[in-house]
Amino acid sequence: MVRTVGAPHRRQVLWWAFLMHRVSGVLLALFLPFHFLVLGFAIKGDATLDGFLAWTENPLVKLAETGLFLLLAVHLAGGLRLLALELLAWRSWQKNMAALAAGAALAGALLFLGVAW
Amino acid sequence: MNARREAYLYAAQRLTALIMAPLVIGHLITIIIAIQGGLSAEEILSRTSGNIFWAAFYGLFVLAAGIHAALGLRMVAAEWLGFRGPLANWTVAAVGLLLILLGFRAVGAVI
Amino acid sequence: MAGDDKDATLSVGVWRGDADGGEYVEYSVPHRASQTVLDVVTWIQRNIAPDLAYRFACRVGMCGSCAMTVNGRPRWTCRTHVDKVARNGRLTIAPLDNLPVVRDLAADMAPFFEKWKRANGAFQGGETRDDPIAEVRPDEPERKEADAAIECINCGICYAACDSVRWNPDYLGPAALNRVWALHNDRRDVARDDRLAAIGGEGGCHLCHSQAGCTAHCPQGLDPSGGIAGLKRALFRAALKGTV
Amino acid sequence: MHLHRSETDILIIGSGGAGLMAALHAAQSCPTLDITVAVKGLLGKCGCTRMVQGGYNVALSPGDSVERHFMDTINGGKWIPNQDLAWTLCETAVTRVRELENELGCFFDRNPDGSLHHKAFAGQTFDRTVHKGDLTGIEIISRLMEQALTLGLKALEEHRVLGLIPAADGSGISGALMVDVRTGDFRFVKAKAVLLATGGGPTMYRYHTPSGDKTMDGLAMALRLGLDLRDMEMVQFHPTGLLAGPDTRMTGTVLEEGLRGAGGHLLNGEGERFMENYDPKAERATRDVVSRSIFSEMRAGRTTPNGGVHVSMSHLGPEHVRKTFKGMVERCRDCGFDLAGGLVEVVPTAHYFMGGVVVDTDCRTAIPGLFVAGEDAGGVHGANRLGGNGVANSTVYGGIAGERMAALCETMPFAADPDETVIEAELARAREPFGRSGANVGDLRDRLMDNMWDDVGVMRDADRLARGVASLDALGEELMATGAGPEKRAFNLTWHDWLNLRSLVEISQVIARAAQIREDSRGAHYREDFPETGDLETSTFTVVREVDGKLEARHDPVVFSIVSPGESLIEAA
Ligand SMILES: Cc1cc2nc3c(=O)[nH]c(=O)nc-3n(C[C@H](O)[C@H](O)[C@H](O)COP(=O)(O)OP(=O)(O)OC[C@H]3O[C@@H](n4cnc5c(N)ncnc54)[C@H](O)[C@@H]3O)c2cc1C
Ligand code: HEM
Ligand code: SF4
Ligand code: F3S
Ligand code: FES
Repeated sequence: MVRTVGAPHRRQVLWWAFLMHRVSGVLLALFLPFHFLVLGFAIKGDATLDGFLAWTENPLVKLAETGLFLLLAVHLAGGLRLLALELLAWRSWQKNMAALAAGAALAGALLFLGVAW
Repeated sequence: MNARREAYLYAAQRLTALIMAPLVIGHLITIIIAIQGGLSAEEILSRTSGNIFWAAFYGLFVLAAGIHAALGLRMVAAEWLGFRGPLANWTVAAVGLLLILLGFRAVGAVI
Repeated sequence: MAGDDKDATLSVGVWRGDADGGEYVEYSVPHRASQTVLDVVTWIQRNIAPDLAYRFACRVGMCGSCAMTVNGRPRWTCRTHVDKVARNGRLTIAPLDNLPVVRDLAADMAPFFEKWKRANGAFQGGETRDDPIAEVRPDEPERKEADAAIECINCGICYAACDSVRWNPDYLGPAALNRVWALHNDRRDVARDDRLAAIGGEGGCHLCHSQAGCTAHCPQGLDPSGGIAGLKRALFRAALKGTV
Repeated sequence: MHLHRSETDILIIGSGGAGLMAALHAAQSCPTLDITVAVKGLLGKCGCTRMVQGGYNVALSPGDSVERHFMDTINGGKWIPNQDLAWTLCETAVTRVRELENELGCFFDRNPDGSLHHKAFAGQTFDRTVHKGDLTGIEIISRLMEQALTLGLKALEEHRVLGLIPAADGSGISGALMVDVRTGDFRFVKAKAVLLATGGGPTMYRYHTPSGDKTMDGLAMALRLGLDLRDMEMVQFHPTGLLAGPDTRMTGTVLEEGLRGAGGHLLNGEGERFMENYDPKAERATRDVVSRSIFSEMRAGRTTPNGGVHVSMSHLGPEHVRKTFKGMVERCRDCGFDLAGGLVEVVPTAHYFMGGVVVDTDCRTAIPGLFVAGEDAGGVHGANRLGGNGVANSTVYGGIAGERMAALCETMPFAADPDETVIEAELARAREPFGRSGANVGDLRDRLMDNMWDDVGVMRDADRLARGVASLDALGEELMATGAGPEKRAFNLTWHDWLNLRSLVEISQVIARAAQIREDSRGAHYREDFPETGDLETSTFTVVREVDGKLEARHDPVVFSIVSPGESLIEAA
């Protein structure tokens, strides 16, 4: 049914806000089990966890952790935006809020980067 | 009835989001603080072990995240994979349950 | 202004085909100062392709018959000036998305209206023609909400712009839900609870993810997105009260 | 030639205010009836009811009365209306508006205290026009359409009716022949009762306002059946249609009456205000006066680049104009004009058709079982239609027709069998252009529109009319020599353009004939060679019909069944 190449109708702020929210949500849902698994290692004694945490000093892992942080920040900010417009009936604010959400997420991530590296 | 079910599921997803929002903010702040001091197992455990507050904090988060993610994935599966109906519902429910179990195991480990 | 140049031409890709598929066919059309996309389509049918199928009626943005996909976006073609949309003298015109095609530029609106009906988009009053007309002050908040949603021309543009419809063909879509929102705020209506039940279930308003393509493209400047958010709140309240 | 055949109780042709209201009332009167609506476009999405801007006249306001509405209608119609029709219109409009609000869900604008708002509309002695902003028609037709959707009637969308088919035994109507626009399949629908509600529409003029699907098909079909058509010379011109050149369909569409009311100026090509030369009320004069004044300027050659005059609003303050006339400003902007700050070219434009089939107050015609309502029916408005009486007419009489048809169906065991020779003839007629290639149908249409505009338009005289008739005859012949290419019937708009043009040419001939025999000037009909209104007491109306392929025109005396010239139903205050 779709006859539109590239679907330019999507190129509007709120659609991208939606996509970012969805992708971050799905990635979070994929990552969270692993995160939990890692923490679960603690059962087997401090050594394992420490060993694992040492491994997270690895830049690659650090990058992944940063990514996770960003995801959480993005999803959180976007989610709050959605909750505001659905529950509080905010309307013309939507675009500003989308921008705000992305901005907040980015700021959070930068903060993390600054701290972590 | 269908409408009521969907309304409840919707409400559950938004409610869990509302619950998680402050928890995540709290968690993120803790991480930043923790990282500044360098992360170690000892530190994490000394902070959390036997602390009912943190147990409730993470317990609630795990529960909410499980429900929230399952409901979210249900929507994504329906729209992007065309995976709908009872089987889809059971599958995402299982995913949610798995998440909660893993989460509780993790919480149990660090408390 | 390019339109003043008598020799200027537009290169126009028009989707030709039917339910079984189709392709873009190229036409070259003289560019005029006062020229809408509908005028371009008409010119092609009158001068080059007598068998080109398309639809229009009012030609002034009131009937919602002429909506097509123009350079990728759903628009009312009778009120879209060529200069506003053409890129380097180039236009592509296709039928509306998210609907089956009848032929060429004419989409089949049947699913759109089927959903209007399924959403219970018709008023149900408690009074009759023998009763006086209800007094409703224009400054009542509900009346204002209803008013803001009322001037829909059922053009299907929002429906074509919504990816939730695209991904879930069962979804009622923004126009039908916008109508329900207007009715939900119409206190003369006696079926508001039933209507919430009709739009709360499968294919209902919870499939909206606030992409807001509907609001961004509605030629009448309506805000289905905001209305749908209102319906979600109303349903939640109704579920708590046990009225759905 | 394969012909699908089906049967229904009530067949309604057209889904404007008249058609849809008829369907709703028929279903209410008798819910078990099988009702079919055949319409050229999509249900409720074509026709002019949708395009109503101003509103709906109804005597509902305290202090107003049906008598007053009636007197305004008769005066506006220059004493030519059928008074019983006009009375039923005014009287029933009251219940109809309450029905629209209370039962169908129209949500008209209110006063601050919550009561229904009535606005002023030209030519009326009371503020009685109910409206929803300036998009009243969208509200009315959308609500009707929704109700019709839930009714479960059979909608034959994009089915163009080609001809009305009488019963083989001469007992009345049998049904209608149509073509499915999408597939090109022919279909005969047999019915106990048929409503013709195709909404007239004077789209044979260079500049016109109505919806593109309206091409006088209904009146052409009625003419072929030998029915009397009355007041056919009465074409209402709106003074300010948008003029954006010949290359756009936007040309001809209405720019609101309110622009002049609010103090807008009309300037000729030399930049002068000219209305004061014609009427002391200047721009605020009535529609017909302003239309003729503009037309005179155009004839004198004092025109703007596209051949019209300018409307200028900027002296009222562009910001103010933008706010007060938001819709109009946006519409102009969409075709590249700045109404608020600049000049916009305008021209008189054919707006409404007062003429139509002779009917009684039950919408019955001379053919049993065939009903006519809405703009297709003649006699309600006489020489001029009041703004706001058009949609009242279609919804009031559509409803009445629905009820009467339902009642008729209950007394009829079967629909009558069709006259097969007429079906054959209509099929042949529809397929006539196939196999002939020829000139561009669009060029012929342009010529028709020029002819009508120049010779049978805003201002008429015997010479012009004679010339008009001659060129129409020539055009008719040329059309018959022009084709639509090989026989491909599915969604073939070029074929439909041809069929449209044929209906337009035939009815244009009727308009010209009626205009020739009316040797006075009344309302919309202006004869330069007979500028006087004539004696009201001996008023007549014109009737044209087709006998053996020839048009016959005559005058019938107006019956003053309720009030005579010089009298009034309202006591002088
Ligand atoms: C721009 C504009 C503004 C107006 N403003 C006002 C106003 O403010 N107030 C007022 O009272 N009146 C107004 N009018 C007049 C009013 O719109 C009409 O008088 C009235 O709506 C006619 O209703 P109807 O049902 O008779 O016809 P329509 O609503 O025109 O419907 C005719 C129907 O017949 C169908 N049809 C035509 N031919 C065929 C065929 N061959 N086969 C099948 N179907 C066919 C059409 O597609 C359409 O569905 C306005 C008109 C215009 C054009
Ligand atoms: C931090 C607090 C969170 C908030 C405020 C939040 C908010 C939301 C909201 C409002 C939605 C609904 C989107 C829609 O239906 O259009 C949503 C969807 C979703 N969330 Fe969250 N969420 C949070 C945390 C999480 C977490 C931790 C996960 C992962 C486990 C997650 C996974 C998802 C998924 C998969 C979706 C579905 C995406 C979609 O339908 O587009 N969320 N979230
Ligand atoms: S809401 Fe807007 S875009 Fe959607 S159908 Fe109505 S008018 Fe068209
Ligand atoms: S575009 Fe679709 S997702 Fe919702 S906000 Fe509009 S209906
Ligand atoms: S033709 Fe009616 S909206 Fe464009």
